[in-house]
Amino acid sequence: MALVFAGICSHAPGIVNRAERVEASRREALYDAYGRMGRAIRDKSPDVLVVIGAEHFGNFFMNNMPAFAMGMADYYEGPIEDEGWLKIKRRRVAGNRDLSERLIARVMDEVDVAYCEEWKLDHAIMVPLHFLTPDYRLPIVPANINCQGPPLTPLHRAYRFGEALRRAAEAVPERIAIIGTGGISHWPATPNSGKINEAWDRDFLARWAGGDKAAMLSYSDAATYRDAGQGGFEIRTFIAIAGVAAERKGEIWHYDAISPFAVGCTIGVMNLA
Amino acid sequence: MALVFAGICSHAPGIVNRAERVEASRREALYDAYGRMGRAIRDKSPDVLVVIGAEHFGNFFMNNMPAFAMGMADYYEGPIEDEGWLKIKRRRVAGNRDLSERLIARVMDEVDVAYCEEWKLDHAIMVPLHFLTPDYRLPIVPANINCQGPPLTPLHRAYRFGEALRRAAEAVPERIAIIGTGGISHWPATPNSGKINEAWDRDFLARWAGGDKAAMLSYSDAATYRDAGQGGFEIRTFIAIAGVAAERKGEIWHYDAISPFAVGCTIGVMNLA
Amino acid sequence: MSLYYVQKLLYNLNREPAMQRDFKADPMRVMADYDLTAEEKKALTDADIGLLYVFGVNGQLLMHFAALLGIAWDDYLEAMREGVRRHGPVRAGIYALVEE
Amino acid sequence: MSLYYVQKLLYNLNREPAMQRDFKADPMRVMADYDLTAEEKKALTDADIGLLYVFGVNGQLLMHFAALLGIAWDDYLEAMREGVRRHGPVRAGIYALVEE
Ligand SMILES: [Fe+3]
Ligand SMILES: [Fe+3]
Repeated sequence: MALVFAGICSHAPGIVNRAERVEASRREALYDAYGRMGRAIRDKSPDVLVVIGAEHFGNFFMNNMPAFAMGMADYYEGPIEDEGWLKIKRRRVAGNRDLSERLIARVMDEVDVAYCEEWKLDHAIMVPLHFLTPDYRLPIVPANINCQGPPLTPLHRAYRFGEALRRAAEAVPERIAIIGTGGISHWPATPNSGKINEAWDRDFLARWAGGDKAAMLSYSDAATYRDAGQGGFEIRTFIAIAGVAAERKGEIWHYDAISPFAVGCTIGVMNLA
Repeated sequence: MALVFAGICSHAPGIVNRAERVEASRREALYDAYGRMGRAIRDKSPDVLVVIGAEHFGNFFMNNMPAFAMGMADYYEGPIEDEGWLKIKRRRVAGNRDLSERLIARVMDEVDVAYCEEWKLDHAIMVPLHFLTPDYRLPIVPANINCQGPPLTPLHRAYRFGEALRRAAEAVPERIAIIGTGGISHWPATPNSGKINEAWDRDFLARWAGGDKAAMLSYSDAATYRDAGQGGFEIRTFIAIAGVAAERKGEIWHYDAISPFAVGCTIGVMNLA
Repeated sequence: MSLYYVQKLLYNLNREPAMQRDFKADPMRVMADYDLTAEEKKALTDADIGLLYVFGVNGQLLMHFAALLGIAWDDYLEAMREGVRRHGPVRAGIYALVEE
Repeated sequence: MSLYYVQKLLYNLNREPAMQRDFKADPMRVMADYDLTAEEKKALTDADIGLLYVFGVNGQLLMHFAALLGIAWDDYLEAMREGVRRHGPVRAGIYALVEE
């Protein structure tokens, strides 16, 4: 079995570029949790990190909006945003075209991904990498689920994407770590920016940590929008990780509803053992 | 049941732009077969024609290559090629955004399509329309299967796409006609351009007309390439129509291996009754 | 209503400095390449953030357009609220997924 | 080998008249925006259709590039054959799907 790690974390740009708006102790507790997750990944000696993001019109627009996409290149570039705004320096991030292609071919047996031989990473991938692999030495496979332009990817297909990724990871000789990045409830770039529904978040995370597939797939988009804002649509990336973990249980290492970061900041890890 | 028609036809540009290279009787027999198919479609009074093509880098490139795509716009434009080269005048072709969106949302329950709110039709769609709906009065939903950039869409997923389209067609009140366009064996734009493997074509079409799913899905890409050229990869669009027809049988109304048109020119219709 | 083309214009504008210069100099010429209604063209030239929000423009596109225009963050948020007060609820797009 | 960038250049070139003019005037400057090897740059500037085919460039891109260069259809077909004779079988892409 070549799947060695599965976890989730937040990707909101404010976590990096509005760092000073939060008291040091809360901020450092979050950063420490990212650090702990980064060490947990490295401890498993993965050959590649698959990062399932939910990007914000970096590469994908409604002229050709894939439900799922995966990168298939030897390198990527990011952030696509202004470096000064995101406060993360632009760089190349190593990929592995050959390994990507083998994973994609296997995933395509059951889930229809768009493959991408070029990819500009936005904060959905760059913020997690900034904390988890600050030396950027671990090659990545970027992946994406459409959480932005309706019709959105159905939740049960996001779960199935995770299942397909697990089977693909188990079919290759390399050691594969997979993370999903997203918000839970949040209302980015809208009149309710900064709002967080902590109760909803904790309920969702309990379903996630419990590996409770039916409960995770029971949300309607209308209910999610009402309770968790359009940022809540990004639960798709966390649900994909639940699919990766195949109903095993996980643990929430960190949750803190930090309004200036505009999201309930989350670190969670699936127990694959 | 709102699925009213399912059929297949060729889309090679030579059928239009190299018309004079073939003796009039053979050419007219083919054109008559297109005409018969067009009348058969109109006789069913469809509200929309779904056209599953296999385009040639009109809209989709390897920076974001979807396994499946569907159009979701009120109009499209084509041909994207030079009008003088294709000998089809550029025009707007009516779509139906609302109906597209309902079909796409339903298809997405089981097949992960990229949706496209803009689409430049290439000859894979324009050549069939030129013959089947010469007045361009029937609104279309363009669709695409990746037959060009490897990794190609798996054959069994192409079949599943057809099944999903059938269920989507049956779920809407409108009357839906669906066609798949492609070559069978051919070697376009390569050293073997003009070559046709008629025996292979007839064998494939027998499997198709027999509704023989297992036989249609048994080709490996390597065997198809060896026997039918890279143009043979376009069997995916015909296989999707077999999925639409749900193992019902069809009839080949026309087959003629016309070398100057670079393809075995085919008209086939599924018997949905 | 052609939300797609409003968003396409903003998507391109946000990433192309040359187009930003052209849009400042002659917005009508730039908009001619997009299939927009008169109301949409007016909202874009007036930089009417509130109405663009009501059209359904995704905030991930709209906030960058506001920044380009030099609109401060708090004014951007308030403009969207004012848009809803004046023009009613969002008409299409991701903020209109309210059927249950 | 970066087949992707060779094909991307041809894909863009085939559809952008301004880029076609630039490429004729100064191919090295245009190619600087693409991640190409020295061998790939040489094949593109030499209009070496045969070698481009051996790299794995899809005929649906290559035939338009040949037309752009004024190469007649039969010469285009012969150039691909000559490429295989000189450089061996196609190395990547859709014409290299030969594993069974
Ligand atoms: Fe996000
Ligand atoms: Fe074709």
